[in-house]
Amino acid sequence: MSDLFLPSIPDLAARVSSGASLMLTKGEGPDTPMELVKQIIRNNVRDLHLITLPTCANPVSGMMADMLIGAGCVASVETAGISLGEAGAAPRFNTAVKDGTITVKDGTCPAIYAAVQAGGKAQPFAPLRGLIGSDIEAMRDDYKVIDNPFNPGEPVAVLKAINPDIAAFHAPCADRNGNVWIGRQRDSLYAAHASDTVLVTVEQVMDCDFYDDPAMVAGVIPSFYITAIAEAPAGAMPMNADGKPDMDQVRAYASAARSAEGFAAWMDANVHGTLKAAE
Amino acid sequence: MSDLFLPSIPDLAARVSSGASLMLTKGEGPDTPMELVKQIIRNNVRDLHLITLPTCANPVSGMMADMLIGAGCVASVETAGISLGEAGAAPRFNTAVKDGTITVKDGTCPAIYAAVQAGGKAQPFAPLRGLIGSDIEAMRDDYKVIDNPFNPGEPVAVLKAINPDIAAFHAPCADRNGNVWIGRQRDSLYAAHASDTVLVTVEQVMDCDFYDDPAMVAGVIPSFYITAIAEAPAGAMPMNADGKPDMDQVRAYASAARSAEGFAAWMDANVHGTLKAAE
Amino acid sequence: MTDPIRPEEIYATAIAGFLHGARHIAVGMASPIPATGALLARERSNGTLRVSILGNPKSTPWTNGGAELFDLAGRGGIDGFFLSGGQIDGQGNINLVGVGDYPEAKVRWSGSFGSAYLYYVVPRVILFRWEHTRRTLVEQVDFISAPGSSDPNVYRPGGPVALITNLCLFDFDKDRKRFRLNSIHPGHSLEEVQDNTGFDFEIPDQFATTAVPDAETLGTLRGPVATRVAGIYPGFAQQVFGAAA
Amino acid sequence: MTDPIRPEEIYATAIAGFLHGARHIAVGMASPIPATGALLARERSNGTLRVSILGNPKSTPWTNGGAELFDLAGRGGIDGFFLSGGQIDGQGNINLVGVGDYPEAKVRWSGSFGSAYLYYVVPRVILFRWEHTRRTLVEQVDFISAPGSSDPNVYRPGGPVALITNLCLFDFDKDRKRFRLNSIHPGHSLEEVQDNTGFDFEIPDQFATTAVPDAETLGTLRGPVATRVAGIYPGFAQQVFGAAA
Repeated sequence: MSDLFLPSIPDLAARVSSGASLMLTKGEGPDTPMELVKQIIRNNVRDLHLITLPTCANPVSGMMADMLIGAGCVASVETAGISLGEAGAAPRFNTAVKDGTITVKDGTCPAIYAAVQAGGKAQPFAPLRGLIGSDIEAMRDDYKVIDNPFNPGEPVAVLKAINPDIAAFHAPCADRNGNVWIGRQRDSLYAAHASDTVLVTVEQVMDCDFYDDPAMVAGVIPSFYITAIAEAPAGAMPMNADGKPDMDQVRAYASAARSAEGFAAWMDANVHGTLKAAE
Repeated sequence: MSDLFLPSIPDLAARVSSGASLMLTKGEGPDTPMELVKQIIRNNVRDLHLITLPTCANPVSGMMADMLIGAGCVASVETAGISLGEAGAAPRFNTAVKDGTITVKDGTCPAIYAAVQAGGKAQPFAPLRGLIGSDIEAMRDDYKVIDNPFNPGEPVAVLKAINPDIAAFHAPCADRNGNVWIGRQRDSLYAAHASDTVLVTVEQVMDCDFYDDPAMVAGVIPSFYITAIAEAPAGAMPMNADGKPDMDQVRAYASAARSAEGFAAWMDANVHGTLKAAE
Repeated sequence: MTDPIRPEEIYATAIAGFLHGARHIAVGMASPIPATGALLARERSNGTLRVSILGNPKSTPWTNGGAELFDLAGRGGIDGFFLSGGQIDGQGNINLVGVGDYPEAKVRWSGSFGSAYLYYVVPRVILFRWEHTRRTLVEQVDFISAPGSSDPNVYRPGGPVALITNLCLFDFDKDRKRFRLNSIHPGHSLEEVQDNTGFDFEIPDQFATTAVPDAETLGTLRGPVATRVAGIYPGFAQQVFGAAA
Repeated sequence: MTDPIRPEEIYATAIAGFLHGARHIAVGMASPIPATGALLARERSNGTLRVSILGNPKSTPWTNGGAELFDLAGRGGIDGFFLSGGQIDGQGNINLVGVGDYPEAKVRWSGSFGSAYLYYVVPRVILFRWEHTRRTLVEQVDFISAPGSSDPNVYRPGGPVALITNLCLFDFDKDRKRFRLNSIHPGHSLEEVQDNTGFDFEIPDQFATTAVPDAETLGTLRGPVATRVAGIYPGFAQQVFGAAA
């Protein structure tokens, strides 16, 4: 077995220090590392710079981001959108913005993608059409407008490359050598290429080598991008492994998190409670 | 069946007009569209701008590029390397450069990749570290050096995006809807994203939909990037479908192509002869 | 005999009218009526129109991550898209961020998503905002997630073609950079539209009542379109069509 | 008892000496001796060194196309690489393009491959050129595929550490931007090196004879390394080790 396989989620969470930049993917599939995020919250990590690739606006990814923000772990967020998807607005995020307790760097999906892909390619920045004349471009000091070197007179936005300290995501499986299979959930690969530390929870570790299977290997993140893997069945819940969120759980969260008190009670029961019970 | 499936290689080759820019991939796997290239040569196409992604320096890809150049189809080449790999230099390429009958835009692999990936993302250009102080950078008018907008005083090379008129490659299989499976030969996908016309020959068309298989779909180029597909078993030969080149055939070519006369005789026997026999 | 025509069916039919000849339409997250309109256009296209509905891997074809939609759109491969806004103003600027002085907000919305790119590069962007009030259709947005038009030196092949609300349908006049009334939905009046619109717009001498779907269109909507919509937006399909997934 | 030590075994052993502590070494196309050196270092690393040998999908781990090597190298993920040159000059500049005035050439080579990037970003680039003559080791290259050093304002974490030929091993002195003799291979002399080198280089008071592999190293080379090399370069392995794939 590869030495990437640490025994538990706490081992992974211990690598997330206060002040780090942390990238989460958008949670369209079962890539939401919810159990890991719960442990980060339990660790009382502070001042995270949360970066969403490019949004956390699906029910479970949005809930995960909202929990981190509501728990006070987050100093700033760079995002193209945070919501609970069909379960509505992300209540703790919206409240934190209104109260000014977090800073938001508003982005747009393709700009976050382009900056992260530039980061993964070690390019210093990425040019992108669009953006000009928007307040997104106007408000960001890591976006600039330059003259297109190949079409003088045309203004083009350039975006500073993004290289997060940490990327964290859930994946269906890893092989015995620490290669992670993501299929076509390729945002996880781009997050891994760009980030200095890559923490992965997987539904299962399989006793095989994906490189032996030409079909499987096309959907693999090679082991050398991965810092640590924990086997965590159902580690993405309330996102089911088949990619369907348990909307009852998300709606229960959405309802509780409308107030600070309701959020605290929900966290006590669903995050801290699991720790307290173990103490 | 998708309407992408034209009956024959001549139908695909008819889409390659004189003066077009044509991208070929590097031929590490069985992605060399040799039968299609032979038909392009038979069509007496002229003034192609050949772009290699990023080289044609494996035995069969190099042979393919060398044949196109030797046959007089090519006006200019943008490349990071053309050779016959372990079979040595590409004789017609080297002769054409010495004689000044083609123009070479010398590049370096990551610059060609970065410019093609920028082209696929519709970015106007790509920044890339390296390059500065090389004659590659000095000789190219589609490479410029600008001041890093986020690190004033640091010069950074920027490369004009590459969007070929045509990309042509061979692939293991397509499904009935025209999705092409390339596995991890992902250069073909980047070529397809960047090019206006995409011509693909495949070993076989399978009566399935790759989107029904989560493993296969990770290695797919979606049909909407593909202009036309021809089923061409052994269409990459002398590259075998298992990725091993038939080195005897490549060495026979290398030996013949050392002289203009030897090349002409080899082409007569191996390219035009097949047409003459059919006439 | 036939169930009464629902407003959503009128809106979807109007949307489909903008999608003739398109090869690939993308629909953003949580946009069931635009999805219905796009799927109606798809049924009418004889299989030539592809509709990619974001938010669910099963209804999107991407094999290079979520960036692929934007890359493809930048390359001219997406013919139509739909954008909404917490605020939309008379110049076609949209605001998906919040109300009040940025960065603090009186009301904060989820964010700008892909608007600050797709609005520039997709040739037919259809704006939709079902709540037609002076709160939503304002003279000037508080935050420009994406502008309705750009200076001539800015690369901008795309932009708004129309705005549809629960009262009416506007065209966007690219030359004059403002909206022009196209049609008012059945049962509503010009006065109602004017009273509820916070921006000035052009009122042509002639404007129509928004067409209601004919029998063939209704059959398509309530048949194959409803079935597909139910697979993606089951709650919406149940409510509008009574269709189950 | 033992077969005589071959020059290739000496070169590979010298190369391996530069790779201590590396995590990931890449080997370019058609580079069997560097591959042998890297695989020797791998055997000694207790499984911690990965060696990716380009030119064959089976010996490379990329899942994002051929660009991935360069992307990874740019991110600091490739610790060592090997470059050669039709010409190499005293400043460490390499020429992979041709002899004569560019763009026409008296002699044209295949091209610069990844040199104009990897030479800048890989910390330990080992230059190799088995033909040590005044034709190959020149005062100034005719075309700079990649320069040996850069101005201080250019991003350049990487560059040459050594040059190995069939006569000797040079170190590269980054501060003085020139080569310094490290060792001369057994059977060769300083005079021979000087006569055959077209550039000036530093000759320290003390320099060694290049070490020949000890018994343990020879066992590793002729055992597990030979087996792996035979899988990639069967002709070379047969010739040097008598090993079959």
